[in-house]
Amino acid sequence: MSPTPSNSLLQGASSSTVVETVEPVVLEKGYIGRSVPRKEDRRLVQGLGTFFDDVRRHGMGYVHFVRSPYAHARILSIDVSKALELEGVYGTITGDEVAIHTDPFFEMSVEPGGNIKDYALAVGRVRHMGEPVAAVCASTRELARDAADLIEVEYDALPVLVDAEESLKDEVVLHDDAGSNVVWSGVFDWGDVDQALAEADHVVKIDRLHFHRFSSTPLECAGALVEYDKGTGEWTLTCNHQMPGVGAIWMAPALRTGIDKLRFVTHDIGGGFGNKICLHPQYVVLCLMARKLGRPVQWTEWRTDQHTANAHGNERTFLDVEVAVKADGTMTGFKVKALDDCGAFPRYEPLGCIIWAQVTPGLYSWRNIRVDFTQVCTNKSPVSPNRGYSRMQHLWLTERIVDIVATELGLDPVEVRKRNYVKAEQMPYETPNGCVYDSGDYAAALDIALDLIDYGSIEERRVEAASRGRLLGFGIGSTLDSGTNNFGQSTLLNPDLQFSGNNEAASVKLDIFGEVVVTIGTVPQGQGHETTAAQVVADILGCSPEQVNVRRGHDTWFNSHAGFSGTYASQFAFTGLGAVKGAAELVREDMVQLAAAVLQAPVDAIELADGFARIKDGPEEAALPFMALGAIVNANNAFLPPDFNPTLNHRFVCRPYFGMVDTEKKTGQLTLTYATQIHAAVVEIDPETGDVEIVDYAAVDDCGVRINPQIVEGQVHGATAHAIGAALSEEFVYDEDGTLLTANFYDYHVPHAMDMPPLKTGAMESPSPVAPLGAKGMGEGGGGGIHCIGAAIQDALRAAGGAIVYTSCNPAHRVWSMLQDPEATRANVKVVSR
Amino acid sequence: MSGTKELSAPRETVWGVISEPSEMAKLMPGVESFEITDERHWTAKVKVPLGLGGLKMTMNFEKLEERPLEFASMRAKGQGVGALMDMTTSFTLSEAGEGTSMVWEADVKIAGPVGAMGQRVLQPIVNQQVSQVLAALEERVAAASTSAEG
Amino acid sequence: MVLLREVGYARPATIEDAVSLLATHDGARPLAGGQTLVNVMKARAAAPDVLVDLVDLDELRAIGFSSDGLLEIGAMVTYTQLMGSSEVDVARPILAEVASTIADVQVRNRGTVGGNVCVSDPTNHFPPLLVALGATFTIRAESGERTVSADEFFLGVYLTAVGEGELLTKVNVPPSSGAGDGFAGVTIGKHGTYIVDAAATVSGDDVRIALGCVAATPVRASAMEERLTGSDFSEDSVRSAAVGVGATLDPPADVHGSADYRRRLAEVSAARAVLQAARRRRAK
Amino acid sequence: MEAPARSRAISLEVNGEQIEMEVPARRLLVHFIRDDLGLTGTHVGCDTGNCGACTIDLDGQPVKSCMALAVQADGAKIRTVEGLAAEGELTALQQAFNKHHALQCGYCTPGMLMSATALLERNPHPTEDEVRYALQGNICRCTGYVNIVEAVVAVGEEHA
Repeated sequence: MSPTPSNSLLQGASSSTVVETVEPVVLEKGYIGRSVPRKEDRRLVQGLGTFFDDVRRHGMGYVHFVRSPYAHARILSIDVSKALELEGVYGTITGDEVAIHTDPFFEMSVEPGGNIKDYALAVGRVRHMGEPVAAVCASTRELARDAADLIEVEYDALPVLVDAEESLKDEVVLHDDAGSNVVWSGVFDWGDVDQALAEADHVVKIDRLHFHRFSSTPLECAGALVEYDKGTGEWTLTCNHQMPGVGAIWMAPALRTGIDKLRFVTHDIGGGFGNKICLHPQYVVLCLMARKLGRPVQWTEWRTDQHTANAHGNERTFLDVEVAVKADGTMTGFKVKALDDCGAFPRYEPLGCIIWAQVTPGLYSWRNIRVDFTQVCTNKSPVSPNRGYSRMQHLWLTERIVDIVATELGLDPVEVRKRNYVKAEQMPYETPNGCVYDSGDYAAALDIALDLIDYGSIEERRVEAASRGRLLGFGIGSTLDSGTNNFGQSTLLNPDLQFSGNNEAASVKLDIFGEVVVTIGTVPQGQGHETTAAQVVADILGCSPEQVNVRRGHDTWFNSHAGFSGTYASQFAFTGLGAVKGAAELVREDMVQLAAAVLQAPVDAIELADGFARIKDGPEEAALPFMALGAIVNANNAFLPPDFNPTLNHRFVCRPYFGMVDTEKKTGQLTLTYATQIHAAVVEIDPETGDVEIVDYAAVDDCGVRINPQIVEGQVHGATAHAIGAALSEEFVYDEDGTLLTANFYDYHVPHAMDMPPLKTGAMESPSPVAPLGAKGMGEGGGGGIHCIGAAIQDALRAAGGAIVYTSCNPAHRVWSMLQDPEATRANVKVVSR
Repeated sequence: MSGTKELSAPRETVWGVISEPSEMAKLMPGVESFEITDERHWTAKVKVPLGLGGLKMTMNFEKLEERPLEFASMRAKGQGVGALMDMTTSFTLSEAGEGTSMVWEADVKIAGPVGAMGQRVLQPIVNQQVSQVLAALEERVAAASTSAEG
Repeated sequence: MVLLREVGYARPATIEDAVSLLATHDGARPLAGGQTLVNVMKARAAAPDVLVDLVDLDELRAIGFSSDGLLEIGAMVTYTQLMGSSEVDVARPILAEVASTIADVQVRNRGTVGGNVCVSDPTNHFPPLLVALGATFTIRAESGERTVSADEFFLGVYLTAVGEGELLTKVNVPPSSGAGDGFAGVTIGKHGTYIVDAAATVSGDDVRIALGCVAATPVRASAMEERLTGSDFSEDSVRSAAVGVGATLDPPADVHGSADYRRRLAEVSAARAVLQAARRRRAK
Repeated sequence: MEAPARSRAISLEVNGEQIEMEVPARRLLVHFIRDDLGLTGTHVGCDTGNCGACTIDLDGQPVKSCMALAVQADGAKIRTVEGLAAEGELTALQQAFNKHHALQCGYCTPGMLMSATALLERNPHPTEDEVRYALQGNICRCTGYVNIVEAVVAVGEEHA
């Protein structure tokens, strides 16, 4: 039952929203599907939001970390005496205390990576510039930093590794316990790529492609306020961790305590994008400090700290790519060696070594794919999930392959995509490694994007630009945002792991005065969960979103949550709202039963609407306001029969069904929903300076039922801005000594208001047959802007030497180099034709 | 970074300055105090004038290689608040008529927050400090040669 | 980061008091807009011991004309003030035009002309511009006042002719009187920091060109100036005159560009600045 | 002429209320506002004065409070996001931000509102380009600026 898309377009203002809404699968349209203005905004526009650094406690100490200036060195000695003598300093924590009082964090990989010892502070050795070596706590922020400057650390420099291929040689080994720099390696081989290559009319060989290192740099840096209760041995972390479920799984064993002793509380968070998942090392140090000093302690990370030591996105080099292409342009398969650089410590890694397999074929129908995957560590900041985590890197590979094959074989990039895209009628489509693309019409989405960008006029605009001495280029970037992570894919990396499936929990209750109260285990950082959850509950209980109070943020003790609680992997629409829907339906059932009993009517005669439980088409007075139901159950229930005990308070755990994965063939449902985003860009290059300007941009999104279209469109805008920044300027660059050269916003340039082109956006709705509300997760976006801008640059350079874009970040100096020496990049590509 | 400097004084005088730790210590810009640990090691407390304010550092010097009158190389490791410096310098002397032709080489690495100010500011700052050391060296040599003649 | 070391602070009422504070306290630095100094102090890369805040010295905020017709800009004039000044618009509008591309509204509201030149960061906009315009700088010391030319003012990164215990009070800029001025270059993002920039002024057949970001201080492209004497300033003649400028430079390399890239940008920027200046020259 | 001091008693008006307090000379204005005055609507997002999350109104002009010392604000009048509207009410701009979904995480929003408010006070009917120019100093990592610019332009048109 795939929807019939239509090309009727609303050509409107620069950022018009084109809505082609089809019949929702699940619920009769109420608040779901409407751009309800967000509930969160009222406090945020008055500066009354509560971010962790806003929270104060009496007697609170401020923590500052002493960080390594060396990228790789032995720690000979740490002397904190001068710091402790400073008036107003409360205490310090050093690596040896961490080694005594805590255990290394749980490692997911098999040998050798699994043997890596990852402590909360550097123990005996520092492995990247900025790595925390000691922590000091004092009465004011400034004093804490003064004290940090008095801590003397003696280092003995060691050789530095900043290149993954160099690291692979194991001449310098970062982790002696592992004995090798390889964190994980394995081969994924589906179909028969050798046969496909043998039968191909053309084999396109690409020696090297490089996906660069960058991150989403959320505007609010990481941090926490930690309190220790000596009586109960419990810690309360008022923080901005975006995945407390897994955070607790790491921290509790390290602190040698039970998971329930760690209470994570989040209020408002200033953006996460995956970069606030691996905060457990610093948080464990704060827990030790709070317990040691017997006072609340607070740490705020500053921008340079975040760039040098917090989450970087996966940097991945693709080697020896071979693509099998038939004469008619059909691509039957490819093979590649992928080398992933996860920095000094594999924290959430090696999961990145499998998560790309959720989108193994990209949007294409080739059946024969072999990926020889290896992940190594280097003396750079540790990697953590970053918007588009691991799928973005792989989708960039498939889009680069398609555009290089098109350029080399003289095929039209639109035609070669339409020929090779998975077709709408093939949906639900099983990929070569057993994932199922649930719904979508890639060709139709591409048509909307081409229409928005006025594809027909490209050649005309190219001539006009040339008359002004500018090189015009057009590019497409097609991506899938796989939503809802099946942690069972970790067993494809390490069969001994006891991790699989996924879950999220929510509770809904009707209070004594009839107020609807919702709690969720998710951790929104700007996605508007309070509003979309309220829309779903309102439609199920028959009231308005204003009557639904969704508690802000996460609270391990007072809000429902589950083992995998958090906000990541584009899964809120599925698991978050799925849990809310489940709980609301249980409460609805109670309300209908109770109303039927009170109004003496059959259950199916009762309807919930406009904040009342009433008899359908019944008399005026046969209607009970929610308040009446709440009052009965909570404060006036004597008259209820003994065997009838409605609680009007239910918790529901949404447990998406993935089935088991096959660890032999490395197949299985690694995720469940696939939102599509097709991006198209037109750029103009100044050939004298290499400067790239985006002159037209369109993005089309298809994520099934859109609970709140405006919020969905906001995510598309944000993902596009992150991608444009990465494509043109955002890059973590290290020199050969392991010093990060782009350590702050001075040299790490993120797009400002004037850098962003006007975005034209379009939308389609192919409901998901598997998601509870037909809504697919879509927050990450898959990096469409990186793919289409790289393709547009390559298209523009065809008229000036035909250089091949080989990396995902192309600032002016790199484009200029490609203009000076196109052959250097072309030598990378060969076509062998039969 | 490297260059040559023509000095009017004869090689013996130049050598007398280069090989003498107490002389070399005074060359650092903004030196506040220094201490000779032994014939091949000495430390200096400096406040490098960076225009916008001083950068306090303790510099530990170590002689690496010495071939009297011909070649001298040394290494300086500076540790301060906000910066970490690792500098190896070498001087090669050859006779040039009455005076001396000195080829100098300096390899300077800076790490830590000061590096955060952007390389394009840092590189010129390091060049400035090296040229100031050379100017001071020239002065010391000139002073030494006049006192030698006197 | 972000947390400063202990520092002394004084807020003198007169220029004399300011100069005497600067002269009598070791490690004292003037504090104008603070848009660079405070950031450097946050990084604790370099830290003055005493800050002498010039905020109350209204005399330094004046814009006017000297007896011999020079545009006099007080050291504490902010970029926003420059952009709104009718005197500047009449005498040398390029100053306001360049100021309007510096960073953002908030920085332009506090950042000062004096701060921009005294910091002498190679990527600052005003050092190359003022060298091209042939500006002079008035410096007050306890012993009196002296005026220094642009070529003598900029000595190095964070290093100018303003010595310990001295204060820049004015920047004096010749009025354009028919000359055309130009400024061009490549930035990191729109209105971002320059990778290389060039300023040019063309009057009659006198051409002055200054390049920024290619050395510690602005570099005059004097060979190109000579090649352009008597030129018709057509596109071709200006571009060919620019060829060779790069070879004379030894620019720094960093994450935004190699030395070669900067040499090429110097030639492109110089040509574009001269062409802009030539186009704006009032027909004689 | 008073000698340099390491702290200073300052007196300034904050959102209409006169404040006197002794502050260390080294304390940044943004930390004075957040930690000493408890007005936590003004945020810190970087350490080089690039991001604008700390933008406040100082004597009628939008400035970045992370690049000023608290002592420099002695005798000044400052307005922060908490002082934009009277208790509980919202300005037209704050309402437009809600209507146009011009914020997601809300961390840059206070700074955006201060810059946009200052723009509208100078230029009540700004074009899209004028709005982008005015907001050049305010980084947002969630919205791509699309809806923010739309909201500010909309406020200008409603009062056309």
